Amino acid sequence: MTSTTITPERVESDAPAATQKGQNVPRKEDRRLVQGEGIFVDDVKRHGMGYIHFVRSPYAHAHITSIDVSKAEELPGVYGTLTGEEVASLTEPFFQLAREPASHLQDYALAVGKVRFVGESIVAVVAETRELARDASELVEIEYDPIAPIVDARMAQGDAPVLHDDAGTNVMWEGSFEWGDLDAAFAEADKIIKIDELHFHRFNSTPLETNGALAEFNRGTGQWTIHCNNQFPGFAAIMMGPALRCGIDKLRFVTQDIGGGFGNKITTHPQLVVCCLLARKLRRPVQWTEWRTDFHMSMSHANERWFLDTEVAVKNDGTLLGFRTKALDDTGAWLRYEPLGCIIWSQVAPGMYRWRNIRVDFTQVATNKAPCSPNRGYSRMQHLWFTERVIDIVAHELDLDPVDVRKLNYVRSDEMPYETPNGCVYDSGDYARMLDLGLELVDYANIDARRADAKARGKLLGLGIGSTLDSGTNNFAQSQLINSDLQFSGNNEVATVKLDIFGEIVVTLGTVPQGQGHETPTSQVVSDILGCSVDDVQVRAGHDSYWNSHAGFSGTYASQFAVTGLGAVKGAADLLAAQIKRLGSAVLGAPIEALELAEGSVRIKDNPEVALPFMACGAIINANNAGLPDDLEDVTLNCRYVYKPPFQVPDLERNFGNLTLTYATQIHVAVIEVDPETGYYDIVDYAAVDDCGKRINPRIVEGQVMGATALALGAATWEIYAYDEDGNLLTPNFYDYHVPHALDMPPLKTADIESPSPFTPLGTKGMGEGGGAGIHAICAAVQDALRGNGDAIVADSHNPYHKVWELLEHPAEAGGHVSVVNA
Amino acid sequence: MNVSGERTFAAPRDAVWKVLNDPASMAKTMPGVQSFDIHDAERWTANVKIPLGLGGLKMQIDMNKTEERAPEFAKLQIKGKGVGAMLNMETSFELSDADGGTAMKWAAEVKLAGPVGSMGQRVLQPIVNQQVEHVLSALDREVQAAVAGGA
Amino acid sequence: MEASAPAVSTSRSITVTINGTTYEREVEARKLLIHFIRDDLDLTGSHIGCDTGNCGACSVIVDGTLVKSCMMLAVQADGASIETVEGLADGEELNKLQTAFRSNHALQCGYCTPGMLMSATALLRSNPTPSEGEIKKALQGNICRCTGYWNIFKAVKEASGQ
Amino acid sequence: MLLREVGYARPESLGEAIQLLAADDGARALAGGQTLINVMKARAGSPDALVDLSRIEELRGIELAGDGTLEIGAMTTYSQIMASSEARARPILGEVCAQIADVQVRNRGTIGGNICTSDPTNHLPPLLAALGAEMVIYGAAGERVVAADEFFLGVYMTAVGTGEVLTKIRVPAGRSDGFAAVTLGIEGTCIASAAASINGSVKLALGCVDAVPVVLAPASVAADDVRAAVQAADFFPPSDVHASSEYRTHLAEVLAVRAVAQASEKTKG
Repeated sequence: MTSTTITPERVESDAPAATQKGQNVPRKEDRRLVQGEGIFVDDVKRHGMGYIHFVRSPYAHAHITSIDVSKAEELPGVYGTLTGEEVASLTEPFFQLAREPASHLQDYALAVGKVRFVGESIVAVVAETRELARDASELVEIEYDPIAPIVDARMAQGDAPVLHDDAGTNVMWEGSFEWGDLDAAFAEADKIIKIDELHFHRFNSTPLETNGALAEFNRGTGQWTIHCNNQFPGFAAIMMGPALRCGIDKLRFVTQDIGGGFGNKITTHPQLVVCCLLARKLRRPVQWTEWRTDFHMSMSHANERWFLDTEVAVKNDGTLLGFRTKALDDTGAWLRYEPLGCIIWSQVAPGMYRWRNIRVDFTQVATNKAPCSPNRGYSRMQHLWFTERVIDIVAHELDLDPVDVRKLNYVRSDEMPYETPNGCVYDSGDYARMLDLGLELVDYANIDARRADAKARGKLLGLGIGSTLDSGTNNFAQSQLINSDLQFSGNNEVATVKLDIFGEIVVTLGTVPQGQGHETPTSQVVSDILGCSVDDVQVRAGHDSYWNSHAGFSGTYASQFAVTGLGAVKGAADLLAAQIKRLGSAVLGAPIEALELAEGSVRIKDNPEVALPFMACGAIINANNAGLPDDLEDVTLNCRYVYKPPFQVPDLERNFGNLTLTYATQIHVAVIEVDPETGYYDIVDYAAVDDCGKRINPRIVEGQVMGATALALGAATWEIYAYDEDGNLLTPNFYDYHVPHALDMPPLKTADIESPSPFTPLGTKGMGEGGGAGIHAICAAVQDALRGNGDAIVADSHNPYHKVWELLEHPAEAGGHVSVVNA
Repeated sequence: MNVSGERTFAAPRDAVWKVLNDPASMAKTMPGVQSFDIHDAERWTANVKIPLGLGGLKMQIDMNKTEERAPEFAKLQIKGKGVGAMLNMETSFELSDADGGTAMKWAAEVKLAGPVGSMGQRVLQPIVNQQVEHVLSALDREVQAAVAGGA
Repeated sequence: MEASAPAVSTSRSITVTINGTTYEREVEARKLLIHFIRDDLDLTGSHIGCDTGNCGACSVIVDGTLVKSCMMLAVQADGASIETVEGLADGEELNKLQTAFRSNHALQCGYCTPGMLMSATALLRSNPTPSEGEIKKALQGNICRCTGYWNIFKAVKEASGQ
Repeated sequence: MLLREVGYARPESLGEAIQLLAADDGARALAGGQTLINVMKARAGSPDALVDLSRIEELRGIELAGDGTLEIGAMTTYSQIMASSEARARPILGEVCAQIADVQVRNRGTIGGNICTSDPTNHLPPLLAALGAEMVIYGAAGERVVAADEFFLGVYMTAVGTGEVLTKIRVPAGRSDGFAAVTLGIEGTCIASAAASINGSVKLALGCVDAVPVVLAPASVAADDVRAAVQAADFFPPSDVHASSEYRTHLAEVLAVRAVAQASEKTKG
């Protein structure tokens, strides 16, 4: 193992430490997980529950001419079925975030009258066993009338068949963003680099646990309990309540352990609605397990995006003045979270660079492929890949060193906080220093010698850099930039900290962790504030909306726990600490200033012998409160705090305003060796440098960096949701959708710096989504390796061996088309 | 996926044409036919179990002759429906006299949809080639039989 | 002359011993071992992460051999002795591997962990002091989407006392 | 994941097995199940009955004859081949088995299952074809022996007929062998593969470029002769998401040269 950490090793929690924050406290979650005692959604069982199996479309685009479920329902052991027609009568179509005309989409939990992608759910069958449910699903008779599918976003306009007659067009959203003075920038330029077409491919994070749910309906109260693994119940509730014609509180979401999410477990509201309807219709609990193939065919693909007719204005020394591009986003068949991706990229509009003049004409179209939804790096990854590609193409065309071009154009640490051309504020960071650390880790000083050595072995060595901004804690007001009618803005998260009757400290979070280990940093923050040990703090596992410790935006997504989650935890713990001191002051007869919280008690600083243990505090307030002074009336020792980041609504006219609170940073450097005979390449050296401000648990942060890197390397080389011209998914399982296995994992060196955020309660920044840097780095490394070997321009984010071979064989056809114009 | 080829039969063109347009003898050329119904000269249906070694793939096949120019050209539309698999195939053949026999140019566009389709992509092409080869040699046998019988 | 062959049946009664407890159940021939373990016996520590035998989350040890329990029928396990993740700890006392996974942050969501632990267990039995290369090869059949694997390699190395 | 209903029987002897397989043409032999069970999960294939060969002792074990011929029971797992001291008589066998999938699959997957599946991406069909192995097939009519070249008939199709079972694989003596592949990820599914063996003459078999291994006999071990042989051969590489037909054709040539080079290295010393 070659993991290097530049910052000094930290002591473990059991060793005495000034604060628990900053320590590598072993995770509280792990004890149950390493014993197989975690509770994941598919582990939840109920007496008499039925198993759901979905009948899915074999066609990418077809009218449904008839559906006959009679044979299925006659099969012994079958409890019942649900069809699109029933859904259409029992529910409202899902609320659309889009403005006209896409706002007219009629999106139901099951296909109604038409199917729009292979794998779309048409009928749900419920039976006594999993096997029977699938047997019965084979007896459902459906007749189709196929329509020509659209599988290429570039063919979605003009006279192409329309997916959604209700919208009358395949264009789901379009808008132009212009900041600065493009004409001046291009006038000032020495050269204009023109790039015909860049393509960011379709994949997602394939969490190892697929989606699922167990739904129960309480006929007496009309309330559903949904045991699931949805990572953003706040969003699911907003979608499901109106659809099911019920209040939000009728939908109780319960999760405990979730087997990874990465954004892919946000948009399960259609499946959850089916579960709810069936639990009510069949008068029994129903269980849904999404199988791996189902997930690949239908769940939350990451946005596929084209960048067309890009023009970059540069000076001869590589100074970047501005760019224009036409972004064409392929969102698949439905808008399940989209078109938010049409604006979220602009959190990082200039990437990490100082250019002030930017124009992006953004168009999002529907195609007959799985719907796109959030995925680690959501929408920013695509845009940052674009800016990184541009940097390396500019360097290539001007024959400059990509390192120099980056350093010349990176936003500088002395410019922080830095306002971007569109009003976002980069809070802190030192990109150039991070790049130096990364280069140092891969021994950049000797790169030429290594290039020569590789050449001697018949290999082509390439070095590539990927820079990523991980914008976190987003301002939901950005939704108004795509639809001014939307009434969302700001952000919030909740935590409740209480001191119970026997002195236990219990924390309830609003977040929905999927492996981030929230129980641990939460305990670290609370123990520092309450002066107790990390082990004294109990954090409830998972999420339950009936704990009343959540808000509208509660969930775990978009890199924000360290800010919103821990911000709420700190707020609640501070409130509790103040109440304990007030109680202590009354009982111990000392002024509050004279008190401190230490060793699980409130005590007098100068005379620690005089102390009131937490157990006594809990007992007094909860069970022995007669004769307490009136001014302690509001002391409950049960403190709920809602953290709200300081946000304004952006200027909708200028598309201008701060869209996220923090900007964590990752810079990756990859060194690869290409076998020119086959296009096969090995990553021989790799460094990931991270800066996410103050780190509460550095090892958890490093884990996020390494994990996100692995996902990126898989996406760069193997992972792709590829469709044939008929809209069949060619990679519906882990055979053809190859994710990195143990042997595929290259040596990984990590380093970090800490640039505390001036805007957050703990100086932390949300992080976890910066791994996209790996994709950028591999693309750059491949292009570098081909230098002097055809000099192909890497124009696609997906570079499997055969693609690299084609770049070597036919650099002109397989590579990107770039031209340089002297301005 | 598109496949095409050319084959020469040691038989006069009308004999070949006859076989190609006789559902009964065509049935004998198709892999894994279990039952076969002739609705009229243009439409036949069959239940087949395409032998795939690991357990056959059951399909109901519906064949329609969509174009015919005797004795040289015909086009067929073939739709197959099985659990988890949908087959759509358009095939055509063109006959011409070759020295001492008949040359047949054939072409087919094969589309396999559904979960099995996705699963099978990896091996679809070799399997199709192999089934086509099977059909053509069976066809050859039928033609020879017809010639022998006819003589 | 051969004795007449055993009857073909779509279900049969099987006996398996899991982590020392013996179970006798009637199962359908088509039921996968993983579904028998999770659904019929309610031992939910072993997981399902794919439907093609790639991910290894369902890895268990059958008669001393590491297998993916989704690639085997329950009826094939008749008479077998099976070890699953639930059998690793001694009461609340975590074993060396479990402890090393915890101290090396070798898990995040924890979904692949049971299978990972069983593969590592099988490795250390046959090769108590594996090299880094041997550890990687031994874990090749277990997909993890959270950690990037390196902390898992470290944990196995540490558990092997190296 | 959820299989169709299927019958199951677990014969104790070869005789019982072939009775069961002959009784129903919808019955399939279940060896290691590492492919068949997957196909059944997808319901892409649904045998009426599975005849589980796992308890038939005659199908296991590896014997090394005096003349160096290896006789490998069809139900021998990859792991057993890797661990077998007899199998080291033909080292390439263990070396290639060690590259198949992962520990769990190697612990259950069998040599017989690998070749009876006859999936173009499998490692052993081209290897055994190059090694000039013979397959021993047992049925009601008794035993028959088929050369590897004739054994593979198509994707998922082999010379093993209804009511028959592959019992043994005979691998002749030799050690100058090579195997090269480009795989989907390290030790992943083969995108293209080539196996070579030198025993006086050169025997070459290409995998993943057609339904069955393409067996060739280059004039010599010289790279140019090997390339010429591949270029002269007629095969039809499929195009799929992992490789174009053109790329596979190219790889066939590159890998053939590498496999032969490996093999000829071993003829020295």
